[in-house]
Amino acid sequence: MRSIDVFSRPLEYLTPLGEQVGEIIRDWVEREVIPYRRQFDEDYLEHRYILPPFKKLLGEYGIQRILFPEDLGGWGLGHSDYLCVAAFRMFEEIARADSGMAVAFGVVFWPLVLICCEPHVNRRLCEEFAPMFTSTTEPVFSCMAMTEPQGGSDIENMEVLKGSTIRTTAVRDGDEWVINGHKLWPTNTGGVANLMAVVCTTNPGSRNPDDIAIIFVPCDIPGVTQGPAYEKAGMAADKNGDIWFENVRVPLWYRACGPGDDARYYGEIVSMGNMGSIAFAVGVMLNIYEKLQEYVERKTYRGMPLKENDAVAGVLADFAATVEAVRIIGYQCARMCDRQDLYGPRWSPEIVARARAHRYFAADRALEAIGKVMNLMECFGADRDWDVEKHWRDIKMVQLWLGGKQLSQMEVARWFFECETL
Amino acid sequence: MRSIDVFSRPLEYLTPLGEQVGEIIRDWVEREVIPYRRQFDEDYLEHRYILPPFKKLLGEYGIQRILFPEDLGGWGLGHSDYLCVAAFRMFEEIARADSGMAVAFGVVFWPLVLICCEPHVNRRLCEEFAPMFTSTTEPVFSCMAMTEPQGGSDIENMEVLKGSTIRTTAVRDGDEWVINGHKLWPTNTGGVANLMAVVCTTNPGSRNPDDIAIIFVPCDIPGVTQGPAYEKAGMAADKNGDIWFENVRVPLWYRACGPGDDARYYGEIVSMGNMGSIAFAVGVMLNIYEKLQEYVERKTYRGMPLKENDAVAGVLADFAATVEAVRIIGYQCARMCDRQDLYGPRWSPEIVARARAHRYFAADRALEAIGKVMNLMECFGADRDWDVEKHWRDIKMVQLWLGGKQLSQMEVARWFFECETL
Amino acid sequence: MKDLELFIYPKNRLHQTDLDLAASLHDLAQREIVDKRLEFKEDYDKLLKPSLAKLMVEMGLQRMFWPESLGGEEHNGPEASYTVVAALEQVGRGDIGVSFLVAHSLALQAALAMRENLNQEACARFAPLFCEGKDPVIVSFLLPVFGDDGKAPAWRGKAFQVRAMSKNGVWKLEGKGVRPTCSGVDAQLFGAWCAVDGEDQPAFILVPGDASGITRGPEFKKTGLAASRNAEVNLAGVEVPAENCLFRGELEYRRLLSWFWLGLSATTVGGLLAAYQILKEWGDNRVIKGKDSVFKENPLTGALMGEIAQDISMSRLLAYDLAGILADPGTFGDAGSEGVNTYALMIVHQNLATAERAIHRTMELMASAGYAKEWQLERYWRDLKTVQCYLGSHELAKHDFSRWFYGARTL
Amino acid sequence: MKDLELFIYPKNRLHQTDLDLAASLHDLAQREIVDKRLEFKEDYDKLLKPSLAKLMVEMGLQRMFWPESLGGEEHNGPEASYTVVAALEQVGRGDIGVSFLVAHSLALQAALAMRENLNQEACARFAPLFCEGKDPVIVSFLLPVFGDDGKAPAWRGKAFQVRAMSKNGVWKLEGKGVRPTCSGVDAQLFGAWCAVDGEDQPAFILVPGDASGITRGPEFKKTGLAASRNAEVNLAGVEVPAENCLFRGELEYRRLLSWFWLGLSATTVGGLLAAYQILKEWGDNRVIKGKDSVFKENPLTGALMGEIAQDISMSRLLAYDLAGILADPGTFGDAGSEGVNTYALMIVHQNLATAERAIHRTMELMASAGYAKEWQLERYWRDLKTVQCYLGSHELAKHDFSRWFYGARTL
Repeated sequence: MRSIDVFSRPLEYLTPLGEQVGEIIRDWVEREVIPYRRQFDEDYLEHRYILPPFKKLLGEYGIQRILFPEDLGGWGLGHSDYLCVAAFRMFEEIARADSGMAVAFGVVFWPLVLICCEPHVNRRLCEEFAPMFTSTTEPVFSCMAMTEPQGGSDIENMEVLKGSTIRTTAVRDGDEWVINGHKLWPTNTGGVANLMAVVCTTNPGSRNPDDIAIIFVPCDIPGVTQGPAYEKAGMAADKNGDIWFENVRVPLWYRACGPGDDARYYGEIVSMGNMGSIAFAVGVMLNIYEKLQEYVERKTYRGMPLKENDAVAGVLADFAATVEAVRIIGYQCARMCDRQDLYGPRWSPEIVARARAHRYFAADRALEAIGKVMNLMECFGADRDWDVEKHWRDIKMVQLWLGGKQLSQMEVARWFFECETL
Repeated sequence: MRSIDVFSRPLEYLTPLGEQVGEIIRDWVEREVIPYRRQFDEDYLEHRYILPPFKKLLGEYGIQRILFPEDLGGWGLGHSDYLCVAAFRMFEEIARADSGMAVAFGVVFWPLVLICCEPHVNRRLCEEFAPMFTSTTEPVFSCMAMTEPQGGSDIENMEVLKGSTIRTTAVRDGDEWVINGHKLWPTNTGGVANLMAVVCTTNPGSRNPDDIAIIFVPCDIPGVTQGPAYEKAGMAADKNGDIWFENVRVPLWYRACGPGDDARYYGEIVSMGNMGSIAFAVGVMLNIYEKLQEYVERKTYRGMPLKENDAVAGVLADFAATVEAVRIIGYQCARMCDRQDLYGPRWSPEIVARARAHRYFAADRALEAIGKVMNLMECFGADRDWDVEKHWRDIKMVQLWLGGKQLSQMEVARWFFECETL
Repeated sequence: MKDLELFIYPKNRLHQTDLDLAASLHDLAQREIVDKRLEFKEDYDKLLKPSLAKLMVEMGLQRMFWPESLGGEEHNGPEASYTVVAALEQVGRGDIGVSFLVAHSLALQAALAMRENLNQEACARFAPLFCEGKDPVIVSFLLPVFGDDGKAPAWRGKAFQVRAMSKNGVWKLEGKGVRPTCSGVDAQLFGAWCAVDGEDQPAFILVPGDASGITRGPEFKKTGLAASRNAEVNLAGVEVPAENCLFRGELEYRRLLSWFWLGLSATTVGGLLAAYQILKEWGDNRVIKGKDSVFKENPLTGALMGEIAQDISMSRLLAYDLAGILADPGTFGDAGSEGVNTYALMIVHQNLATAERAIHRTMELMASAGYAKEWQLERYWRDLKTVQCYLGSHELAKHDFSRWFYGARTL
Repeated sequence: MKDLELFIYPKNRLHQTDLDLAASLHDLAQREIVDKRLEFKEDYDKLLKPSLAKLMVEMGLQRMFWPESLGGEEHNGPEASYTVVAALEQVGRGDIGVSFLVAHSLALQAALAMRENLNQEACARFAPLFCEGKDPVIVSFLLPVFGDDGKAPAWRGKAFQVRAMSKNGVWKLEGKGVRPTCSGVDAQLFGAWCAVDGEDQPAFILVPGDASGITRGPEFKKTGLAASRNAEVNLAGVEVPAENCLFRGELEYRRLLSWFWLGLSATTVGGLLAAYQILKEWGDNRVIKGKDSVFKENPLTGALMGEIAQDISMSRLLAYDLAGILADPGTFGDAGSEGVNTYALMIVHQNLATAERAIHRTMELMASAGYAKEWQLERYWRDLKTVQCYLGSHELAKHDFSRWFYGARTL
């Protein structure tokens, strides 16, 4: 059988570090995750089975350190111009086994981007939080607290609403922020996260970007409460729940980038979130490719392997063509986020729009392709034992998050067609 | 309005020469083609209006020379490792105005690839044919004569049929080939071509690759007859017709690469044909983007430009996302064909399969997206004056040629899933 | 025609006269259009106009609804919906553009001469034109469009193309660069849904093509529908008598459109049946992969052919479902009710989208024969896409669906 | 239920008893399933089994076709097809899995007890189980599958899962790792389409779930259909009397499948109607873009909602079209004829594909509420996809379509 590495990606973009870590993760995935993943799927509330492999990957291998500067015990990837391509590879590898785990993994780094990456390295916060990640072999999780009960995807809709609907408040009191509010749905909640970045307003109702504050909050301080994990159609390894902030106090300098810059660099969170989403879709498809190869080779039709039937081969081809396409688009998206010198700043409306376009195009195609594979596999397509149905359930969420498809469409139209009132 | 240059492509792959020629062509297109293209569409039989701009581009600007070695009066692009990316840009620019012209243009170079590119430069044939292209300011056209009446896309189905169904024969007689047979559908027939490469068999019914011969035939020698151009749904600038060969005699050394190699490097013809097809689709979509911008800006709905309606914006976004995706895939395909050192020889079954996958994925998406734009434009979508319908008719052919979709699917399945009997 | 019977339709709801009409139209379409195509191509004068005359005048399609007393056939009960589908399937199989024109005529007849809502005055005025003349009467509509220059009055988000004002028993109409639904060059009768100056209620007004003040632009080039030689129409102070205003209500307007869309749904099925026949011949005879494999027996191409048949089957069922809905206003409501009208719009959009996909795939299967004019397939592809464009944007139609199903009010 | 009436169906063809049954089932499904979902989730014993019992026994769905003399309701004319659709729409709206099980039962009843083809002997033998017991009888089928281990005998390219041989008036069945269409854990009756050793003609044999030699594997985990607790079944030398062979002919087999697919088509519509109601509530109440914009009034989300309504409308029409075809064998042919069976397969595939698309889009509109269990939408998505998978590959079905429409013979 062909390996999963047959699918095209721009070889020019690969870096030794990214590929090396990719190999490490592949090995980890094959030993620690794939054999047990069907158990993980039942483990959404406890994460009893899910945590140990994360301890190995994040804590023992130390991958949770990668973004921090080298002198603080990190690997300095935040400073590199190949962070996203490397991340893409890592995400692919984990998502191949379990895209829920890939999300939980990715979100470890998501808020840290705001303090570890040029041109907005926040050295003081790096120094403050690096030890949390570098001085332990236990896994450490972050979370990006954005969505609020009343607003749906309003937070993600920054260009239109400009934060005016945010209800989580940060009020300055001396040299501290006092945070009050209610967030829901962030990955790595439900008790998982150790550190959060919370999107707040310093002036409710304001459309002034200066009033949007992204503030780091360690999860073990007084006033932070996390609810239990939601029950969802899939993605058991990605715990989502409510968080309540009640007079939570953190130092003023826990704000990520400062007035104006928090709003500006929020775009980076969106671009990179979209880039990562494509990687999850690709990882999932790579695993389905393996499963499908096995299926159409093992099952027969009129005495020949199923794959020798032209009609079946048509479905196989469409699936392969989709993986080719989505992977190429994904790597280009990652490269675009890496090489800001060539493509422009990744927080710009232009790059945000492109990344959203790439993501929703890719997710739509992936889901369509996976649906067809399930049908080809008849009852085995719906079977936990073949894992395809799990991927299908999981990847649907990848398509829906980050504000859903319609919001993406509006941002894409706004940029490419200069719409003004959407 | 945003320029057509907003759509993503890998900037790392661009070269000064390619971009420079691209600019020249854009200028030519805007002055010589776009203002007159609606006339061209009626000119399928005579090419009275179509030839003069070609004379300028190919003959006067001398672009017909580019593949030949510099010491033979060419620009040496055949030797470069950026031929395909440069070609992609050129094809995009021409297709933006008229994809039929882009095809006619592309096919000028198609058979020449067999004699001008490493590792199979045929110096003697280069010397023989270079003057035909370099010593005149008249446009010179080539053609690649493959399809035969009985076989449909059998010729393109080289991996399965291995040339066994070819009926055009080349019989050795002393130091000459004597060619007999009937070909149809090649681009630049109907009297246009000056030089043909003809796919023949030296041993009818054989499946031995050594027996497939690609032989160059100047069109003005005795025994070559071309029929009139077919009437087609579109692509007036791409003349297709029958060619009959009756005891046509050419020297033995007019064979492109020699026994075994003709069959082998035929894969290159297929890869590059597919790569070019994507470029045509992108070019067409770039022009539709311009037209669409104008349409949704100029037309209003409830007192606002149409584009400010969210439902319209959804269609606009889907179109933009498709252009993004298809263009990225196309450039990666071109790069893959260029950098054989990284991606492997472009005539290999692997690259042929990838290029076919990229092409049919891209063409399907493009056609779907264009169909939706037409519907959004209501009656103006079907209107010659808005040019979208012309592109739609033309691009359908891009999707259908090179053996059609099903053949592509079979090659893709064969390679990615190691099917053996398809 | 036996092959077309493989596609199930509610034969048990059709009268023998419908079946006979369909059979005659099948033969006529074959003889007068399909068989002459390679010779005459899309020639209007030699091919399309004569066959239109045969259908409208000889076969009597332009007399169908009008009262017998006025020379019509008075086939004007709601169950005529089945007749419309049975007829236009066959006409559409011959030529989509011709069928498109017939659908205009039948819709106007249904709006004026339907038994339950017979408009005596209008019938008396206009029936003779249809029932007595020896030439086909080409009817065209001037309807609101989606997207305008920002100046026209709007109706449900669409922009009126024609404005009317009533004075002293005379309607005066104004419209510049108006785009008719068909035949701007040839139409003898324009039905315009007009904004009325100073009033909220629009008016549907019939305008004779030769009225003073009407001028017509040059024929457009367009992707398909050669039978509809279209051109912009200008109405500069065109005056028509008060009786030419057929109705003012949305109910009547929607009734007209429901019947129009019924006709287009059936026309679309006709195109699909034609594509089926072309593909069947290809599948029977084309040999691929060397010598031993007939096209239809290959698992991949055979499966795609099956998928196309599925699309055609569903379209035919849906066109007849719409006929069934229009045939029984007691159960489903008036043809002009919002619900029935929504269904008519859904089904015609559904069928045109299905046809687009199915004919696209048929072309893909036939490769270059798919786009060569010789094989005749490509004209159905171009024609049906043009019908879809003229029908209007699916996005806007979806807003209508949302109004009905979700009670959306501001879309 | 009034909101569901917005979606047109041929009310004029339904009897009042059908409408009454549908209304009762609507209320029952609401009360016993939908309203209890948040509490019981997918609990088989607390939620699904009790509601199945209510439907099958109390409401009498498992007695519907059987002769009155045997305790059935003898609603066994072909027009019962309308009853099946009206009923399973409502059951499916409550729970797809429950409806899936009911569809099995109704198909078996139709195959044995249909007026025109009543199998006296089989009815006498099996009706009491359905008509006299107080528990729901869960019926499951053991059908050929697409793709096997290369050793099983094949039928139309599919592989039989069960082999049978007849000796001395006894059938002996063998099958290893057989995958039932449903309820491998719970079924009381398996209907197996078996290869018969040494003969070309297969046999459809009913096997009681407690027959000696039957063993059942552990329950599968699967993506949906919690009501069907499925497991592999092994048949090792299972012996049943000769009368348990219900038929040997393809005609009868196809008849069973046509009715089964009718039931699944209607079940699918039920899921779509449920999705409609969930989306409608969302569209009425969700506010986006700050404060002033209700979801359904936004042009983009409103259009998508309209598109979903279009999908639902077309599916409902097609399910009833199939009912209409089965209801009139005089016009369309026997339910087991190749043409009608092809239509049944086309429509069920069409509806399931439409449902997949429509519910996907509904989820997209509802974003995280779409996949949170709380909103109840996601289970229809998982359940209907599972039904589609169990129905079988669309590619293979298309080969069946090609056989009918193009006369393909070797696919």
